[in-house]
Amino acid sequence: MSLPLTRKDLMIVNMGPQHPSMHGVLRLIVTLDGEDVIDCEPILGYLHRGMEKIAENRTIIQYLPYVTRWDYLATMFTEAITVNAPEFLENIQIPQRASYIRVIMLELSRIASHLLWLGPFMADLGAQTPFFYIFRERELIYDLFEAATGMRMMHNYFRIGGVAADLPYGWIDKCLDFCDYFLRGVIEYQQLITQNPIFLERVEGVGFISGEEAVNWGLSGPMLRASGIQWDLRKVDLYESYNQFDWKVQWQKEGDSLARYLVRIGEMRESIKIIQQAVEKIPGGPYENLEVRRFKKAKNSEWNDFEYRFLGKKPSPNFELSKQELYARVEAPKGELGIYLVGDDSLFPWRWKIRPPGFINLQILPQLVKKMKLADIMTILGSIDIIMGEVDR
Amino acid sequence: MQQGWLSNWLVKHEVVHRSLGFDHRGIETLQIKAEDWDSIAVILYVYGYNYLRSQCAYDVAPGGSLASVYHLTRIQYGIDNPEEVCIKVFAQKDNPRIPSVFWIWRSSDFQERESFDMVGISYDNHPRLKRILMPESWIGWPLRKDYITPNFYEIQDAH
Amino acid sequence: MSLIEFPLLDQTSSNSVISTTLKDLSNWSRLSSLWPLLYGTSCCFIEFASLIGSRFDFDRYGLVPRSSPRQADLILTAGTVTMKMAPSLVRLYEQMPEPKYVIAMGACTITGGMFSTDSYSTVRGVDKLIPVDVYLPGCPPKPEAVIDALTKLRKKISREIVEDRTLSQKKNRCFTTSHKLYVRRSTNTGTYEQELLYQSPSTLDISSETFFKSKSPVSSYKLVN
Amino acid sequence: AQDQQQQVKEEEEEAAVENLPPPPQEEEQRRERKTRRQGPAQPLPVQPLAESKNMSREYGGQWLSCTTRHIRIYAAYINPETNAFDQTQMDKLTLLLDPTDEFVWTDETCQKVYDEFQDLVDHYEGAELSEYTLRLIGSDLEHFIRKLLYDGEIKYNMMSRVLNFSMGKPRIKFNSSQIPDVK
Amino acid sequence: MFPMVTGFMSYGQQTIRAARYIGQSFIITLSHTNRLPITIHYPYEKSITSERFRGRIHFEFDKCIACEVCVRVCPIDLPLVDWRFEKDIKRKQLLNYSIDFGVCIFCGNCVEYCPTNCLSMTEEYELSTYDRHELNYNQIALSRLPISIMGDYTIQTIRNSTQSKIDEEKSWNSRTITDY
Repeated sequence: MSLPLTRKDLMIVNMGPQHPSMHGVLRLIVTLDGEDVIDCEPILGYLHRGMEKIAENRTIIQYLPYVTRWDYLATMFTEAITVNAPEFLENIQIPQRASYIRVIMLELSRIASHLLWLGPFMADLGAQTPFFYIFRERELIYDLFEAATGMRMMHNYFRIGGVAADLPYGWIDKCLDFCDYFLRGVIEYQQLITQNPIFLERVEGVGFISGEEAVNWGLSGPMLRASGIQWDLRKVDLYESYNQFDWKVQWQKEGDSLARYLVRIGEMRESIKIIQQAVEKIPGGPYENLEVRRFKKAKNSEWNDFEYRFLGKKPSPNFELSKQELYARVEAPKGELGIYLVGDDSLFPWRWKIRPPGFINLQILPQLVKKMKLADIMTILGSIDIIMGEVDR
Repeated sequence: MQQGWLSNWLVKHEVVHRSLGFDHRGIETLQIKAEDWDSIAVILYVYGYNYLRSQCAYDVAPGGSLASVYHLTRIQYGIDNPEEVCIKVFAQKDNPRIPSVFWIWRSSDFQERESFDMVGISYDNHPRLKRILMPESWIGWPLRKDYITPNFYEIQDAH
Repeated sequence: MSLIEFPLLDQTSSNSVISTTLKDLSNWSRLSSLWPLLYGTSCCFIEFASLIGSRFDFDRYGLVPRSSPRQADLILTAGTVTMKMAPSLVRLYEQMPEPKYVIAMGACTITGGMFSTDSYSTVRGVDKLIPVDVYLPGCPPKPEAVIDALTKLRKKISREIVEDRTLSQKKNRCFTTSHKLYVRRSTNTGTYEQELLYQSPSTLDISSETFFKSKSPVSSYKLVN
Repeated sequence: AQDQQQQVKEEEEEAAVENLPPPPQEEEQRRERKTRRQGPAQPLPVQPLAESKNMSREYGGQWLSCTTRHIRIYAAYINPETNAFDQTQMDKLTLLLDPTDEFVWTDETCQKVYDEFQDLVDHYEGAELSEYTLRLIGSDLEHFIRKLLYDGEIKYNMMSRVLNFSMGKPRIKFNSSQIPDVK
Repeated sequence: MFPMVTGFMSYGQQTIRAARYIGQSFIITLSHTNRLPITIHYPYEKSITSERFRGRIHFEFDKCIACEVCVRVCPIDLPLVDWRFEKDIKRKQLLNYSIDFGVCIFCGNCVEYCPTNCLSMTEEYELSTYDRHELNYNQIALSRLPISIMGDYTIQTIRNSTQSKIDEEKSWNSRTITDY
């Protein structure tokens, strides 16, 4: 590296924290030599609200409304991990129907997240139209969510041992209608975008990440899969009931922005496939594990056994976390969303570390934009798909 | 204490460590001394743990020591149940210093900065260890259990 | 009545027909082209973005989202404002041309909302930073509710008396003093990747060595709550 | 470097202690300093030729400021008439009192706040000039203003464009001694 | 001479390709001409909220037993329950109950866990005010019932896609938003 540290004609541009294409409140200090990016320093924390500290003073029931504010595009995933971690910790089984409902909700949420990635990503590249298209579809997902959970974005729907309420009457039909409609929508996007020469010029070969690099930087989700690594926690970890459906891991080997775009588009179609299968064979039964296991008292009794003592109808607000620890994770649309949970034999977790995918994926940005042009920063940042709510928490 | 096979492997190669048993999912947990951590990290990397999933720092007890937890995974082609291990490094609260693994797993870049910011562990050899989430002139480590919020007007209840 | 001072009842403005009509005209033109600043920090901004989308289509109200504060005259503070973000928000507000209006969107910006307890970095309500015209509760509010807040803001503008502004144009209450504080360089200089090459042995630049040696925060007015 | 860090950590421990309410002798020192300064606090003379200038990037290139509603403190010189904003004069602190006119101010009440501000700046002598310190000063001033408000020395300006009552709704016969003092 | 010809040819190919994609995109745009408009003209038309919609909280004073479960499950311990223990009836007597909607995040935990169902969610969401302190609702304001959107004859109601399936047989005079 023969660049002198301070050259007279270097220009320092401060982008953000309030910038229309910064996806929230990211701030980049970019050092430019003409059009070329020499250095880029991301400054985070403009949305740091102290989520981990708050979790240490909340029961799980109280904390559930908070989690949707981490990643407010893929809200169901944050709820899923928040209930999954205590469920694993306390060995709570959930009924099959609840598991299926969760899968449907998660995959709908994945589509919603990828859609809201697609719109701003295309807007960053200069195409405004897809932004309006994706909101048309997103509103339909919002309608589905609002009918089932009561809110458009902040659902507070998952509970320890199941979900808060069963699907309303007619919801499943509407969900199937949406799937049919959305498959056409994806084709529309592909016609509009994927073959577009301007789009291809701007994304092909931009922001290349090799497979080893991606693993070393700890990337996950579509970032990792676009670099040729078939790593999908839904296949690797076997949580919920993903192994009962027929679907494929989407991956590409090019490792550039186009590959990441293709992976996400492919994932949307796979999600529709999963939803269709789950809706077809959703079992009956309770939507919630009505009898949460009684902890401590009868330690070794088998669930639903004769000796097994049931506690109550709902998971009580005084749900106690035992003094153990674990690292739970789900495959969120942006990557691996993990919780490192340390229990303390009390209502409140001792430590609630969030492993946000966006935060880890973002750290490769300075390396990727180096020696690129200024205009490519938007492309690369868009293809990383960050949401500042979970980057800063 | 039951020893995991990785612990046995490390014993065979005379690596100083202490087994902390298994966590709730059956993942082996090892404790490693802070001064050995940089060399052992290289050993683990060479062994095949190429993916640092998460790095977390926490306050073990009020007035107690600080811990830095690393979750490592071995990503290989076409493997469904990859090997995982959890490493814990403890540090004294009065002078928490742990060698950085930035040069081995780049994934620890922001996470170690966050741990520095939140808990105050200073990672040696980290190239840009400064506050990441809090304002750069902030004083105190917010995620420690003995942190007291300053009396700022902005963060008092709306009247 | 210890805390408020009622406005004097002698209205100085003339109530003639012509000036009233002019006033109405200017208010009407103001309220029908409220250009909001695209200010969004978190979740509420997604609902704000759905307003741009076709189902709610807030261009019907003459709202054209602007990216630059210099062209905007309405700021919807969509999303949590943290202490790190607060100077930027105030700066954006100050850069907007008069007349400017603020809608505090969402619980976070009204009182801090869900972060009003236990959070060490969230500003408890943007009215601790800037004056707020309309408070819009919800977390996040429905897009319809945003339009409702806009309607209420338009109602407020339509009743506005222009003389208010000129009356309140007083001199700055400005006080400059010199200080003996220790000036330090910032760590965010834009040399990020280059630091990797140079590897200074102690990049750990914890400031505040001098801070606690002699000083402790003066908290004599602990009027917390 | 190790010694330095050790020192920092020790100070860190102190910080936790010192965030508690100040010990009584601290109060005495403050009172002492108040009496030491003769007369009301005087602002620096106006610089009629001051121009708006920005800082270099070594200092972050941003305004070093405390920006709450009633107190804006900038580490810069601001000309009261022309609003010229000279950010390079970092040895000066400029206080803008209630720029949004939420309260009715008289010269006496303004002077009270300025005196308090001068005291606080003197108190933090030698501390680091950072946003954190400015926030501490600004927050204390805001608390001081709230005390003035509850003691009836300043009043809400009912002629201002928006009525937020951001320091609490007006109440009858209520003063600062009735505010519960929560730690 | 030769490079110029190839240059022209590749330029021509690019032009044709671009023209084809522009044409393709226009076809997509044109395919949208025969669908219905989906904009809701909000103050004159309102979409019917779902039955589970979490709007302003409704509170029934007489049902409340002052058990404070709502406080314990609330993420911010928001509801203010003011009660006094009455010795003669050996029961807690509720005096005041208030919820500050400037702080409330409408998560619905209190409604879900209330043992006597004295709390419920309404469909009211137009809560914006000029003064933050007005958002602090006491038990009287909380027990006010909102006007149902369906009962308001000045407004045209709009069903969204999830409701249209359910009440297909009902003939409403309301527009339906569907893209299907």
